[in-house]
Amino acid sequence: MHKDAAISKPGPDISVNLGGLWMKNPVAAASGTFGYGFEYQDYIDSASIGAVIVKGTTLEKRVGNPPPRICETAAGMLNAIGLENPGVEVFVTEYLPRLRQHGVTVVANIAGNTVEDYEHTAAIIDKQSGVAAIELNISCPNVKQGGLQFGTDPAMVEAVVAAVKARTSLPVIPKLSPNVTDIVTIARAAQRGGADALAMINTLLGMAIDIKTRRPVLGNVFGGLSGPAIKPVALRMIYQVYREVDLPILGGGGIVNTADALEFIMAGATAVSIGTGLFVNPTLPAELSLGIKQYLTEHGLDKIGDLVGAAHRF
Amino acid sequence: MHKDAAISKPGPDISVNLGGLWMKNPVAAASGTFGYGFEYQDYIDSASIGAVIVKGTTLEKRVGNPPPRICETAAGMLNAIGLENPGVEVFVTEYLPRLRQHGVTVVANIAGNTVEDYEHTAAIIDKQSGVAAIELNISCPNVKQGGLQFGTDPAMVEAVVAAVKARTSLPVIPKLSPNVTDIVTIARAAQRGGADALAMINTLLGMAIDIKTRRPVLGNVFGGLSGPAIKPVALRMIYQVYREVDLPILGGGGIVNTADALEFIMAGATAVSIGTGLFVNPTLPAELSLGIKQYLTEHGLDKIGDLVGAAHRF
Amino acid sequence: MPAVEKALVAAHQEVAQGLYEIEVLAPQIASGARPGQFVHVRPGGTSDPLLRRPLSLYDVDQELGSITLLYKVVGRGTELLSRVKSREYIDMMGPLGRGFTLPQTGQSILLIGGGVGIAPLIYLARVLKAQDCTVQAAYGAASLQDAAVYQRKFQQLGIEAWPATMDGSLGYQGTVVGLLHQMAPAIKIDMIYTCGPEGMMKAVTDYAQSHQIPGEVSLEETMACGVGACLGCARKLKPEDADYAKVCKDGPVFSMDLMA
Amino acid sequence: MPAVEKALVAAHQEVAQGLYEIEVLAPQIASGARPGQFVHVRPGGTSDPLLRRPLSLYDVDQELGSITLLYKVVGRGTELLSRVKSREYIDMMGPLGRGFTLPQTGQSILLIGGGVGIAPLIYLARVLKAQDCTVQAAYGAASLQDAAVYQRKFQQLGIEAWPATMDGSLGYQGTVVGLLHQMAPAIKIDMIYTCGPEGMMKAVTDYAQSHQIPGEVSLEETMACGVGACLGCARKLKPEDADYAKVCKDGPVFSMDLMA
Ligand SMILES: Cc1cc2nc3c(=O)[nH]c(=O)nc-3n(C[C@H](O)[C@H](O)[C@H](O)COP(=O)(O)OP(=O)(O)OC[C@H]3O[C@@H](n4cnc5c(N)ncnc54)[C@H](O)[C@@H]3O)c2cc1C
Ligand SMILES: Cc1cc2nc3c(=O)[nH]c(=O)nc-3n(C[C@H](O)[C@H](O)[C@H](O)COP(=O)(O)OP(=O)(O)OC[C@H]3O[C@@H](n4cnc5c(N)ncnc54)[C@H](O)[C@@H]3O)c2cc1C
Ligand SMILES: Cc1cc2nc3c(=O)[nH]c(=O)nc-3n(C[C@H](O)[C@H](O)[C@H](O)COP(=O)(O)O)c2cc1C
Ligand SMILES: Cc1cc2nc3c(=O)[nH]c(=O)nc-3n(C[C@H](O)[C@H](O)[C@H](O)COP(=O)(O)O)c2cc1C
Ligand code: FES
Ligand code: FES
Repeated sequence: MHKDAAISKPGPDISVNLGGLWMKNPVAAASGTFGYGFEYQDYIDSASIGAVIVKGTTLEKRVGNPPPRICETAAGMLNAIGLENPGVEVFVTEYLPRLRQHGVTVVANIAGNTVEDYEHTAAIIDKQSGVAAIELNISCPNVKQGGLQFGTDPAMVEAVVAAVKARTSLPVIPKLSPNVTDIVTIARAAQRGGADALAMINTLLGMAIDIKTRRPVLGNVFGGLSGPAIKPVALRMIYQVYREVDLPILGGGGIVNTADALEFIMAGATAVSIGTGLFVNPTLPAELSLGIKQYLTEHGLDKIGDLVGAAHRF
Repeated sequence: MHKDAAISKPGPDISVNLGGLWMKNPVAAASGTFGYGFEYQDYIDSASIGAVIVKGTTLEKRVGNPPPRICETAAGMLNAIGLENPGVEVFVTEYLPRLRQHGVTVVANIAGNTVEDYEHTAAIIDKQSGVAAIELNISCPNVKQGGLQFGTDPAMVEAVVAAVKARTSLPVIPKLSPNVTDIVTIARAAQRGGADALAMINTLLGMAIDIKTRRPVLGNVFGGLSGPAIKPVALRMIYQVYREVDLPILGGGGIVNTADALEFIMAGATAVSIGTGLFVNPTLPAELSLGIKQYLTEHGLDKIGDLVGAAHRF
Repeated sequence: MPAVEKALVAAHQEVAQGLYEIEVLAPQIASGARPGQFVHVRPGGTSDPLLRRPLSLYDVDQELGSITLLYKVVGRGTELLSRVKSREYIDMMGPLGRGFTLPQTGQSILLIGGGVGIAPLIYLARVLKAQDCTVQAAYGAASLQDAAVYQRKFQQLGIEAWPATMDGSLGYQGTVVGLLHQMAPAIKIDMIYTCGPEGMMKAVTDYAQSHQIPGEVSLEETMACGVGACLGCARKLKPEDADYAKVCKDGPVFSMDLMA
Repeated sequence: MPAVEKALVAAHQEVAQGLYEIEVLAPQIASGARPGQFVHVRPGGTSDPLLRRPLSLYDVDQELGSITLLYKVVGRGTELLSRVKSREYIDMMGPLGRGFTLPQTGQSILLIGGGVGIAPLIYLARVLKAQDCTVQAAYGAASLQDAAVYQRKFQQLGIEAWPATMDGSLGYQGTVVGLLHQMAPAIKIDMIYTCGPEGMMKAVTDYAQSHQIPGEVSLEETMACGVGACLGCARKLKPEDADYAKVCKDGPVFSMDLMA
C-alpha cells in the first residue's frame, strides 16, 4: 500500500476521538502483538492503522522470561513474554524516529514496577514528538506493595494514573486488568486519577500443563490468556464500565473479524484493538475498518459514534 | 450398562476420597449440566459416575431466566439459566428417592440469596439419606448485602460455609467463583468456614451481543462462560490454591478429554468435574475414568493420588 | 434406541444452493425414531464450534438403519457439516425429543411447512401415508430450486403438495400463509402439523384455532444438551404460563393448544 | 515477495504413514523464497486450532510459482491440514525467517537431516546443486517407508544420500549421528547444514566444531506471529547469552558459531 494512494472513498465517518487520541479509523494494533510496527511491514502498512500501540516499554531494558513463552489453548493462547524490551531510551532514539517519519499514529505502552518507573518513562516519552498517546499497562507487580498488581487495587490505579498524568500532556489511557472482582471500581479509580480513556481488557491470567513432562508448559508457569476464548469476558466488562463510567473505551480481547468488532462497539467501545487476531490474519486491521464502514453504510449510519453503546439502548 | 455387570478390571486405584466424599472414580458430573441424573439415562448410567452433582437447588421453586438462556462462544458457551429448579422439597421427595434406589453417588448443590436460605436448604437435605455431600454454589447475589455475590467476599464466604457446616454432618464443598481478584484469599476463607473440600471453578461472567438486533444475546444480559475456553483460568486457580490451601479440590472448567483431566489432576485436583463437555459427549465420564486408569497403568502408578499436584514437584 | 453413534455417511449432496441432503447409517438411532424427533450432530472434531447441532429427521429407513437429514448452511456448524464426504463418519446422538402425535388411521391431514422446516414433515408424511391418512401439504420455499427439492420429495411419497414462492416461480405467488387461507377452506382437514419460521407457525396456529382444527407445531430454540438436562432451551409457550417449556424434551413438537 | 495468499492445492498425498507432501500454487510467496525459510499455514477456518503452523519450504518452483511442503501429522493442526483436498485453498503466509547462508560455488557440502527435519535440506540441496556444489546427505528416518520417501527425493536431485534407520532396514543401522562419525572422516566437507531433533543437531554441531567445519542449524520453537513481533519464539542460543534470539526472525537458521 503506497501512502500517496491512500485516498479514502467517501462514506460513513469511521475516524474517532479516543479521549484526545485522534484515530483515522477505529482499529488499533494491541501492544505486544505488533512489535514496533515494522515487523509486519511486508503484510500491512502501519500508517494505515488507526493506532499502533507499540510493545510495552520499561525504563530499563528487560530480557524477558525464559521459554517456552507461548502456548496455544482452545480458541486462545497463553503468553508470558515478560515484557522483553530494549528500554525507553532505545525506543525513543531508535524506533520512534522511524515510526514518526513513516506517519504512524503511535501509542506508547509503558510498564513498571514502581510509580516512579511509570513517571520517569512517561516523562521521557512526553518530550518526544511522534507519540499520540500513552497507554499504561497496569498488569504489573508493584514491588513496593509486596508484588500486588497495580491493576488490582483501586488506590494504586488512581495513584499511578495521576502520577503519569502529572508528567505528560499526552492523553493517558490505562489498560485495565480483567483479573479483578469488580472492574467498575477499578475504572472509576482510573477516572479519578485523570484517565482520558480506558483500554480494556488485558489478558486473563491462566496456565497450561504438559502432561508428558508433568510440568507447567510456560517457563514462567503463569501466562496471559488472549484470543477468542476471552471475548465474552471482555465484552461483559466493557458493557459494565460503559454503563457506569463516562470515559471513552478502547475495547479488545479476542477480536478476529468484523462481527466481533461490532459487538465491542455496541457494548460501548469507541475504538477496538486487535492482538492475537493479527497473528492469525495480519491484514485484519484493514479488513475491520472496511467491514465497519460497510456495516455503517448498509445500515444508513453516518458515523461510527452512532453505534457506540447501541446494546445499551433497548 | 447393567449394574450387575459392573465388574472392575484390576489395575490402578482410581477411587478418591474428596474430603469425606467417597467417589468410586474421580469424575463428577457438574451441577446444572446433568440435570437430576436421569435426563441422560439412555446414554450413560448415573451410578457409574464418580459423583452426580445435581442441578442447583434453592429453598423455594424458581422459574429461571427468560430466554435465550444459552449461546455458543469460541470454544465455550454462555448460560444464564437463572437456577430454574422445583425447590428443595420437590428434590428430596421426587428426585432423591429415585437416585438413591438407583445407587447414584449424589451430591446436592445448593444456592440461595441469604445465609438463612442456605442454612434451611442444607438442613432439609441433611435429614435425607442418599446424599453423599453438599456443594455450595456461592456465585449468587446476597440480597442482604446489596446483591454482592457471596463468592466474591471472604467474610461472606466464611459465614455461609460455617452456617451450612453447622446444619449438616455431610461433607460441605463450596464451589468457588473465578470472578475474583484473589482466589487464594477466598479459598482460605472457605477453609476457615470449615469447608471439607473445594470445588473450582464456577463459570466466568461474560456476555455476547447479537449484531443483528444490537442487543445482548441472553435474556439476562450476562451469563456464565464455560467450556474449553476457560480451562487455562481454571488450571491457574487450582494450581494457586493447591499451593496455598490444604484442602482437596474438585477441579473442572473446560474438560473435554482425558488429557484435560490429567492437567487438572497434575495442577492439584483430587477429582475432576465435567459440565459443558457432557453436552458434546455424554459418555465422557466413562471415557475419562478409563483414560485416567490407562495413563496410570502405562506410567506404572498404583493410584491416582500419586499424580495429584504433580506439576508442583519439579 | 437412543445412542451416540459414529454414523457412516452413505450419501451427501447439495440438492439446491446451500441446501444439503445427507444420508447416514445409524441403525441404533434409526430403530424406533419417530417423526418430529431430531438428532444432535457434532460438526467437526475441535472445540470451535463446540456444541452439537439439532437437525430433524427428514427421513428414516428403519430396515436399512439409515437416517436422512436435510439442512441449510447458515453458520459455521452447518458449513463444516457440509464438507463431510461420503464414507466418512459423523458423530450423531439421538433420537431426541417428543415427536408428532400420530392421528387415527384414515384421517385427513394438512402439513404446512416453511423452508427447511419442511424436513420433519417429510418423515411424518411417510408414516401418515403408511397408516392410510389422506395427506396434503402446503409449503413455502425461498427459491424455485428449493421448491423443486421439496416438490420432488412429496411426489415420491405420493402426496399432493402445493408450493408457494414469493416470486410465483412455482405454485402460489406469496407466502404459504396466503396459500393456506386460499386452499384450506376447500378441503377436509382433521389435523394440521406445521414447522417453519416462527411468524408462519403463529399464523397457522391462529388459522387452526379459529377453525377448531387440532394441530401441532415444531419449535426451535438454541440447544446445548438436547435431553432436558441443561434447561437452556427454555420457551414460554403462552405469555401467562408460569413455567418455561424445554423445547428439546417437552418438544420440539407441541400441541397448538399449548400455544398462545 | 512476502504475502498472505490463498494457495490453491495442486497435489496432496500421504507419501508414508502420517507423512504428507502438499504442493500449492502461491506465486507471490514462491518468488524470492530461499532455502531454510518457512511458511505459516492456517489449518482450518475456525478458532480452534487458532494459530498458524510453521512449515519449512521443502521445495519451490519459482517458475511455476509453486511451493511444496512435507509434514508429519503430530497434532490437531497438521491433522486438519492433512484433510485438505486438491483444488481447495489453504491460507499461507510467507516466506518467513532467515534461510541458510549459501556457500561459495563449487564447495563440498554435507547435509544432515533427522526425520521430517530433512524437509528444508531438500530445497537447499536443489539450490546448492544449481551453484555447482558437491552435495552429499546423511539422514535418519524413523521407518523404511519414510526413508524411501527421502531417498527417492535425494535421488531425483542427483544427490548421494546415506540413510540411517534404527532397525537397519535401509542403510546404516543406528542413528544419523553414528553414521556421521563413520562416514564424515572419509569425505571432504567445507560446510555442514543440519535440521532435525534437538539432540541430533547438538551432536552434529559438536562434531562440526571439533573438526573446525563451519555449519548451520535450523531450529524449531512454538510460534505465534512468525515475524518477530510477539517475541514468543525466544531461544537462548548459548547459556551465557544475555538475550534471547527469536527463532522466527533471527532464524530459524543459525550459524553453529552462535550455538553452545
Ligand atoms: C429441534 C430442531 C430441529 C432442527 N432441524 C433442522 C433441520 O432439519 N434442518 C436445518 O437446516 N436446520 C434445522 N434446525 C436448525 C439448526 O439446528 C441450525 O440451523 C443450526 O444449529 C445452525 O448451526 P450453525 O453452526 O450452522 O449456525 P450458527 O453459526 O451457530 O448460527 C447461525 C444461526 O443458527 C442459530 N443456532 C445456532 N446454534 C443453534 C442450536 N444449537 N440450536 C438451534 N439454533 C441454533 C443461531 O441462533 C443463528 O441464528 C433445527 C433446530 C432445532 C432446534
Ligand atoms: C521453522 C519451523 C519449520 C518447521 N517445518 C516443519 C516441516 O517442514 N514439516 C513438519 O512436519 N513440521 C515442521 N515444523 C513443526 C511443525 O510446525 C509442528 O509439527 C506443527 O506446528 C504442529 O502442529 P499441530 O497442530 O499438528 O500439533 P499440536 O497439537 O499443536 O502440537 C503437537 C506438537 O507440536 C508442537 N507445536 C505446536 N504448535 C507449534 C508451533 N506453532 N510451532 C512449533 N511447534 C509447535 C507442540 O509443542 C507439540 O509438541 C516446523 C516448525 C518450525 C518452527
Ligand atoms: C504475545 C503477547 C504480548 C503482549 N504484550 C503486551 C504488552 O507488552 N503490554 C500490554 O499492555 N499488553 C500486552 N499484551 C496484551 C494485548 O495487548 C491484548 O490486550 C490482549 O492480548 C487481548 O487482546 P487479543 O485477544 O486481541 O489478543 C500482549 C499479548 C500477547 C498475545
Ligand atoms: C447450563 C449450565 C448450568 C449450570 N448450572 C449450575 C448450577 O445450577 N449450579 C452450579 O453450581 N453450577 C452450575 N453450572 C456451572 C457448572 O457446574 C461448571 O462449574 C461450569 O460449567 C464449568 O465447567 P465446564 O467448563 O466443564 O462446564 C452450570 C453450567 C452450565 C453450562
Ligand atoms: S437443550 Fe438442554 S434442556 Fe433443552
Ligand atoms: S513467533 Fe512471534 S516473535 Fe517469533
